[in-house]
Amino acid sequence: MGFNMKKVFITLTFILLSTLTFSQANINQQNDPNKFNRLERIYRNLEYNTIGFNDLKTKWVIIDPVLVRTIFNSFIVKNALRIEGKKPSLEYIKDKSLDVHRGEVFIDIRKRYYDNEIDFFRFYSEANLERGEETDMFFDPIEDFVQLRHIVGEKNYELLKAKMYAYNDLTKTYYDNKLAFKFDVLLNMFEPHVRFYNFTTNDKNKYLIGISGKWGYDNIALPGWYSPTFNLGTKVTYIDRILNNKPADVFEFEGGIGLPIQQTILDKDIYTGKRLHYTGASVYFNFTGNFLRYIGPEYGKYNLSLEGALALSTLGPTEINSVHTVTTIYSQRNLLSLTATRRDFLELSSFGHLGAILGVGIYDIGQYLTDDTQVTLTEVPQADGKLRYYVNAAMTIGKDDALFAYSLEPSFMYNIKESNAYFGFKASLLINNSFGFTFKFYSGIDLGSAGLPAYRSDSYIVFSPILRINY
Amino acid sequence: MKIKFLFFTLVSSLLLLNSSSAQNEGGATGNTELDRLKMIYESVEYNTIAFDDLKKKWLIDDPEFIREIFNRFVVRNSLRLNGRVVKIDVVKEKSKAIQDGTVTIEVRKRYYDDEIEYFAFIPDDEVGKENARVLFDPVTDGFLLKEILGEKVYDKIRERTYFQKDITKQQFTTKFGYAFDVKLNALESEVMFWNTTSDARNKYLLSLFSKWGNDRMFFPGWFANEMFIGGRMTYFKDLRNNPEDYTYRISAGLGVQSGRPYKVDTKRDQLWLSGSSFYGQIEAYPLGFIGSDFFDDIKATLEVKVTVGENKSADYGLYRTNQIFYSNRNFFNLTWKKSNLLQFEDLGNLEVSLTLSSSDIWKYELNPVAKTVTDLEKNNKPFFKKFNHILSVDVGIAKNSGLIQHNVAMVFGYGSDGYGFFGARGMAMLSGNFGFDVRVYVSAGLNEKKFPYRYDTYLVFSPILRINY
Amino acid sequence: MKLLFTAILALSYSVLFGQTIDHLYRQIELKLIEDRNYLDIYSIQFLPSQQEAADLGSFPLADGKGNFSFRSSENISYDIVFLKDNYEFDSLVVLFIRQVSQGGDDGPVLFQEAGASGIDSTIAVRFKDIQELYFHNREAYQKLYTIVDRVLRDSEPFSLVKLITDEDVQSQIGVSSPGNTDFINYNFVNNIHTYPKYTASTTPTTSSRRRGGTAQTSSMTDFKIDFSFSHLTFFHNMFDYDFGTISAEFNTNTPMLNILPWQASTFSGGIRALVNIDGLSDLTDAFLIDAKILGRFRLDMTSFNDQLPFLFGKKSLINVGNGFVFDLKTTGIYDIPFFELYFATGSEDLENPYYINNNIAYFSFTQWQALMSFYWNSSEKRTVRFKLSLGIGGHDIVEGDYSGAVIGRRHMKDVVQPVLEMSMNIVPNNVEFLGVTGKFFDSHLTAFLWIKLLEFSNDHSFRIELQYISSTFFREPELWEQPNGQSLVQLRYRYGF
Amino acid sequence: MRRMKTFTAFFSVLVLAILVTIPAKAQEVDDYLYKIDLKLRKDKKYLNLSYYDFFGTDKFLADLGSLPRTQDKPPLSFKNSDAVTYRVVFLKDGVGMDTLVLLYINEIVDQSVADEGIFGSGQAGVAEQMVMPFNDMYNLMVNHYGQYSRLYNYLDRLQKIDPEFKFGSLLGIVPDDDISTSLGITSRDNTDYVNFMSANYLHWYPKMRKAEKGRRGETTATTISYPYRLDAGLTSISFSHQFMDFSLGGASVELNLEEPVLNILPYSGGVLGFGFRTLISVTDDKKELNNSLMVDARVLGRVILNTKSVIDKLKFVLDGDSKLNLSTAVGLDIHTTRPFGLPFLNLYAMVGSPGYSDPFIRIQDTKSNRDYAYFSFKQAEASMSFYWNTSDKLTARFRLDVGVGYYDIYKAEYNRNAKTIIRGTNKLIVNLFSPVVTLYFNFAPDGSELFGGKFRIFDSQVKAEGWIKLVEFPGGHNIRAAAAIVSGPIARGKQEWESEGGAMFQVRYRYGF
Repeated sequence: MGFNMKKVFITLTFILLSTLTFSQANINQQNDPNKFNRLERIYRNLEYNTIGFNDLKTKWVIIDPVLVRTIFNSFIVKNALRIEGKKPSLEYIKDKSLDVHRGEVFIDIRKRYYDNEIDFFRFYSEANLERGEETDMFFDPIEDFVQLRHIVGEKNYELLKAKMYAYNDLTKTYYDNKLAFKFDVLLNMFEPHVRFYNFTTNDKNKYLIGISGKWGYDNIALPGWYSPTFNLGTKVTYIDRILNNKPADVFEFEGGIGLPIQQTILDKDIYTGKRLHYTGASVYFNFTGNFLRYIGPEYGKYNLSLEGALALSTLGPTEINSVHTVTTIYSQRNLLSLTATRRDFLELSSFGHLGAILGVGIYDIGQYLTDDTQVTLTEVPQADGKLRYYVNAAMTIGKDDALFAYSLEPSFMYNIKESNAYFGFKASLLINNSFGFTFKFYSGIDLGSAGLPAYRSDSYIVFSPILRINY
Repeated sequence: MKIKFLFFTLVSSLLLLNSSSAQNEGGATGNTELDRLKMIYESVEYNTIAFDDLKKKWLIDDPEFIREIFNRFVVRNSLRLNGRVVKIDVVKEKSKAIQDGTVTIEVRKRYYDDEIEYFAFIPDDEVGKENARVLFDPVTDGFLLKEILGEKVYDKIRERTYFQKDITKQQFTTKFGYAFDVKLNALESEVMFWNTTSDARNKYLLSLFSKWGNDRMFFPGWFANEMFIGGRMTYFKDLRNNPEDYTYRISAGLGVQSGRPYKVDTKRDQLWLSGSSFYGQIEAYPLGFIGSDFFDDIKATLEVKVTVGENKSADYGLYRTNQIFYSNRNFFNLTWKKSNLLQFEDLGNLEVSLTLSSSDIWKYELNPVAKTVTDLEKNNKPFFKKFNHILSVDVGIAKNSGLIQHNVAMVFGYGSDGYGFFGARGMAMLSGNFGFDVRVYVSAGLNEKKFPYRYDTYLVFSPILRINY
Repeated sequence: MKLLFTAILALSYSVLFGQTIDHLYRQIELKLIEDRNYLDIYSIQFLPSQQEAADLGSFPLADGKGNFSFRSSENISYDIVFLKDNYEFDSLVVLFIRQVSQGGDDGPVLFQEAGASGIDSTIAVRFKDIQELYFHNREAYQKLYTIVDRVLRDSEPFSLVKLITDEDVQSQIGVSSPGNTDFINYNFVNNIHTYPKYTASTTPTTSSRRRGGTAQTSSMTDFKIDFSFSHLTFFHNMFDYDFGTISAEFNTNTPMLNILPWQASTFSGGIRALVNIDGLSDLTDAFLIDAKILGRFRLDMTSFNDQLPFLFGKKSLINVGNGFVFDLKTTGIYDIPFFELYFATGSEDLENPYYINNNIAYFSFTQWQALMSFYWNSSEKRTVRFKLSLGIGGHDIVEGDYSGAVIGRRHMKDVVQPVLEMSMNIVPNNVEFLGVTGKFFDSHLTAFLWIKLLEFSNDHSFRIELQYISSTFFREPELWEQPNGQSLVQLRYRYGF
Repeated sequence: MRRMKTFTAFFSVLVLAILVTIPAKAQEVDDYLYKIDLKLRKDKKYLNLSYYDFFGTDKFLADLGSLPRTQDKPPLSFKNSDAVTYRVVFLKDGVGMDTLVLLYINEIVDQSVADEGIFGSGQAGVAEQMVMPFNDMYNLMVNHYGQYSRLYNYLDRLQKIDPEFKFGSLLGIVPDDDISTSLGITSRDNTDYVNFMSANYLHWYPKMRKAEKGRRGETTATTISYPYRLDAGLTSISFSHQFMDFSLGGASVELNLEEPVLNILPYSGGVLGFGFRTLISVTDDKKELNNSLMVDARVLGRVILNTKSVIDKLKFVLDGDSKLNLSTAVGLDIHTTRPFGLPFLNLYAMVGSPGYSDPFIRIQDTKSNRDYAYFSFKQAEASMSFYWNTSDKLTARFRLDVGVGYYDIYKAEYNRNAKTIIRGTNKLIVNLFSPVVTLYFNFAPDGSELFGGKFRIFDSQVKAEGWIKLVEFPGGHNIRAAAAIVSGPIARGKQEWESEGGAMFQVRYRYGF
């Protein structure tokens, strides 16, 4: 309190002093704060208001130290520096100009939205910004180009506008990642989709229909490239509500058929060993959604996913194109997996959200003899049966930003039956909702004594570019 | 209570008033007439306060010339102290200092023309201080000085034909530009070509980079046979003066075969590339959330190379005989670096970093007849045994701004394979454009038989060209 | 005591504001004069009658400039400039009065410009004058206020904002037009047959349902020709029926085989029809069918087709059979994507191959593809236009073995592969300039590029076209495929488009 | 209320304190009066003072009457004459000053008018004399405030009644002309690109000149146009006519003997190139050419032509014996300006059909009885360009290209004297991707280009080019001397087809650029 009073006293003292000093200049004028107020309000309201565009206006920072001095000096010469509307003392200016000499002062400039004039100008010192004091002004900003032009002079003003000096552009570019529903083409090797049709049955929902594909099963650490089956089918997405143009409560139903695909990464002349073969068509389905929402709204953030592939047919030995000799091969034919996902357990400031995935599942590995003389494929019985059980878990760190969306997913899968485990790492990024890259890596360790199973590689690496076009 | 308060405010305000007037001697003394005149005197000239530090400034060091000048001041009775004429005994006393030669004259020229705008007698030990104590009141007007000294001496001062020291500021801090940034260095290049701001003062930068070798596992440039090239993204939460202050930086790329710029030493083995490798690096300041200044500038760097696929025999080129060779397939480097630990004035800031580097070495045999190469250590060295873990410490001094920028560090490391390294990295740049980068590492306790791919000494260097706008 | 304090306060304020208010006046007046486009202020014209002028009387001007009074004259009118009521003002604020006098009249003008017959416009009453009235002579101010208020009741004021705020609305994001606009645009620029030109009409008429309907701009010419070294199409106005158009086509192309025109030694000819099923005049919403039926004939071109100066490639290794070509494009209904179908087939005939090597010849008799297409633009100005087609395509390959007495037939391969095609057209200011297309099918990449060269009198235009077919990616070339890439450079001439 | 007491008490103390601290410091005051007077008389350039000229006949001066002066000087009375002007000099915007401060009055006598002296009107000129120095003015303010304030108010009002009124200024320096920006700059629009291209490129670029500034400082881009443009040298010719300028840009044609990717000199390639070039701006707004996305595309073709045989007779080409054959080829050269905020992009690709028959340059293999020859069929280069200038005057302009270059080398064998290749002997021996860095420099004092240089490192070889302006005739004629140097391989061995380096010199004529 005492300190504040002091401030008031000092101010008043100065006022009094100035009164005494320059009383002769006080030409008998009837001034009052109201008058000042009204004039100021008029001044404020003259310009066509474009506050709504403030963030999109061209904005930049002059970093040329000599130019900053030139402009600062013209403010001094024109006696145009103000602090909270008042003229600062020479001592104060001298003090502040030391900051200029130290190179800590830059100029912030913003242009008007519809023409080329400058609508915001201020000196600022980086030190204040680093302390987080966004509003702390070095001196009062100038928000009128006419005034600015009178202070710095026509020539300097043109220079300021022409940007013929070193500066850093800080204009915000608008990046949008809102979902549009006309069509959505997402191309990557593992989970492409082409969504081309949509309709709405009430005023807030949306059905999206398209074609989708799926190559590889990440849950069992068998990513794209290494899988002989490509599931091609239809995907129906049901969006219950669209909030802020972002879908909430999304349900996806995907159904398709497993088709053979070439495993480009593997040597096509080596049939046996660490690879799987396509031995018949299968149906594929995947249901995803926050079904738990119906139990209670607090579970609405958990997404459940039930994914399955069930074998339909078995090819004859002659129909298996990938093998041309008599040998035993492995094939993965059935799969059922259930996972629960929540991606926003914790917020990590500029890094996005932290989430987790948990799942259980079952799949089978069949062993077959490819003897072209036989009509049907002979299954080789396995001592411990065909079925494998596993649990998997993953941590997700991801951000759904318009310009740069990414996700990192370290994962772990434990195969109960085989007592081995695979550590995985998935990373994907998408720039401006259009270009991206995805990468998956899995590396296995044997926890028992049997070693990794014969159909498995020690490690898997797959990657693919992403192209997305959404309108 | 009230009275106490009243008293307190009164006393403190009076004290404040006095102290302020004491500070600016001859300033706001309350003498309105004097005050006004002083103000007029200071205002008639075109003000160039903002350029004070860029004006030509020098010290007159010539003892005889100083006496000559001083004498003219005495003769013209132009010495003033706090605005008042100085008494003769004071002059006598102060002139002793001049006779002792412990007084210099600081002179400053005006910015837009050649006249002198500041002239003061300063004791030697006050030179360079921000509020230097002067012997007498400085003369802040060249024309007054001309009147006092006479035209001839005045011109002589301006011509600077005497013993003097130039103390004009040459280099001023400049800000990093974000339009483009081309850093060409054979060992690690970066071309920043795109930037955008998506919110407030943040910044995304995209660049292409190349990195030759891996210093952390002590296979610098030249010796590595592998260069990583790829793309890099740097994100700034809000723009800072220091371009190293990014929030995070992600690099991803591929390894490509590179040549060696010198004659190959046939006695030592080289590392071969045995597959396609992927390279990734993440750099960030993860401890920033603690909120202490100390943890703010601790940078963590995670650098990974993973090789996938195995080259076929034919991919190694044409060989007629069996070749036994070594190959590095994967590495993993984790570095924690603390910068700005100490400040050494103009020399820069001390920084220390600690690195754990794990890298594997595979021994292969290439048989031109066979389709694939064979892993010679398949049975006696499982995957994890192929790794060598090196723990290293860097102690260095870095300076990122000014006319000469540099980054020099001593490196010490010891590996689980039973040998150590010491060495130095040095990088210096002139005006942020041209520079040179040298790295020297020397092995200690190396069993050359056991590790035939290791060298006694590694020396790599490269010129640097950097254009930043 | 309180009095003393207020006195001190008032004294200090007067000093503080005395200067600042003058400063502020100056600032505002300069702003009013210099900022010409951006001020959100309005003006009304005031022509005082004798009576009104007399009623209004005279006002004192600030700083002792004397008095001002309205004059009633035929040559003099007054613009009263004011600020409309807004968030901070409940009522309008009169700012200044400009006196506009026709030449010859010399009024009480401060700075008379030497314009003998021109219109002189001077600020008769300044901002400060009026505000001083407001503060000290409210009655006079009220009179001015009333004038403005009265005029506003009958008419709209003239806005002094000179910004084109609406036209400049830019959506940063690209757009995909509803309806057929993008489809028609794309085909107008690229198709070898005539398409109606889409023209965005800037002034919406009451009759058209949406802004920018299409109009079938009838070209000046009676007929249209599109010619290049690999194709020719012809259209005459005679064949322009209400519901569509019919035109003729000849070409040497064999798409889907990843070989260049001419290389297949076939020649196709037939007709093409563009039909508007709905019969709507507004093509953007209509269901359009663009169908072609061509016959494909084998013709022995082996003697010259590797010598053609515009074709850079080896002799083909594939023989293509006689047959027909059916090519269909439809626009989407119910917002389903645009659909394209190509089907060419013929009877299998292994006799008489043109390309035969070591007694082995390869044939392809059937080629087909089915595509879905998506169109979008980089901005609503449609300068950069994109098209993405996704689908599936294929062809067959049959080997004929002529070493024996009987032709040995072996079915080598049935190619069924996804087709991915992406095009970009650059059409600044609705003038097409450049097009790039990349197509990936059966491990071959086909790049196609054209650039506009010249245009004469709007009817004749020339383009240079470049086509490149790469060798195979990710797999070894088959026996019937070229191990190297091949290219074609040619001119294309369009008349009447 | 209690607070009020505090204030009152404080102020009374304060006033006392002020009164106490006013000692009459006469000496100091005199010092200042002297200093100010000296400064006002002597310093001619640096004083930031304003003035207003009264004519001697001005009514106001008559009203003001005579002004008293100090030191027994007679009062200043204004002469009522047309020839006399009174210049009142005052301080307007002093830091810490709230009001105008009148400083002195000069009397300016125009002797050509007022001379009625005995010596006739021999000396026509202006005589200026300080009639009311600062001392007197100060005295006027202190002791005759009435007159001072009349003068003061008159001046003050001038600006009040007309906000656009400007006083004269005595400032002799022109700080605005000397605006120096210390750092080099890079333009974020196409200025640097257009400047560079119009100075160095073979084809014509519309030149944007800033027209004189309007009142609001708007600049308009005007293009100076000639009916046709021609750039002719011994290695390349380009031509364009006005009728080839269409609405979006322009077109031109060229002939050349160069291969830009390979490190060979013109004439050494054995090909004649021809090309068609279009320049368009892909923007909705045609006016802002400087911000538009410009695409400069060249469609190139070349045919083999035995220039190699000519080269020995050409005195201006010192070929270092390059042994490479090029082929008939087609290609594309595209330059774009900053698409999506990326740097300027350049793409060059030339694809030739493999043709081994009858090479111009054959090498005899001494061991076998065969000849062999080297061919390059494909060349390509993709790069990003960065432009910058050392100052805002754009005198020294730089450009740096960073990218990747590509070429292939085939080797083919022939029987001695046979024209056709021995079947199966053609093999690919080099398929090289290598980084390429090119630094360009232009020197353009006062905006007119004088010198240009280029320094390119690719595949361990250096290629340097330069030109200097020799003569410029009015009407758009321009003659330059140009030279090119290619080095042999540095830091690696020379391959057989490579030259040891060479140089060439030529003169270029440019019209209409």
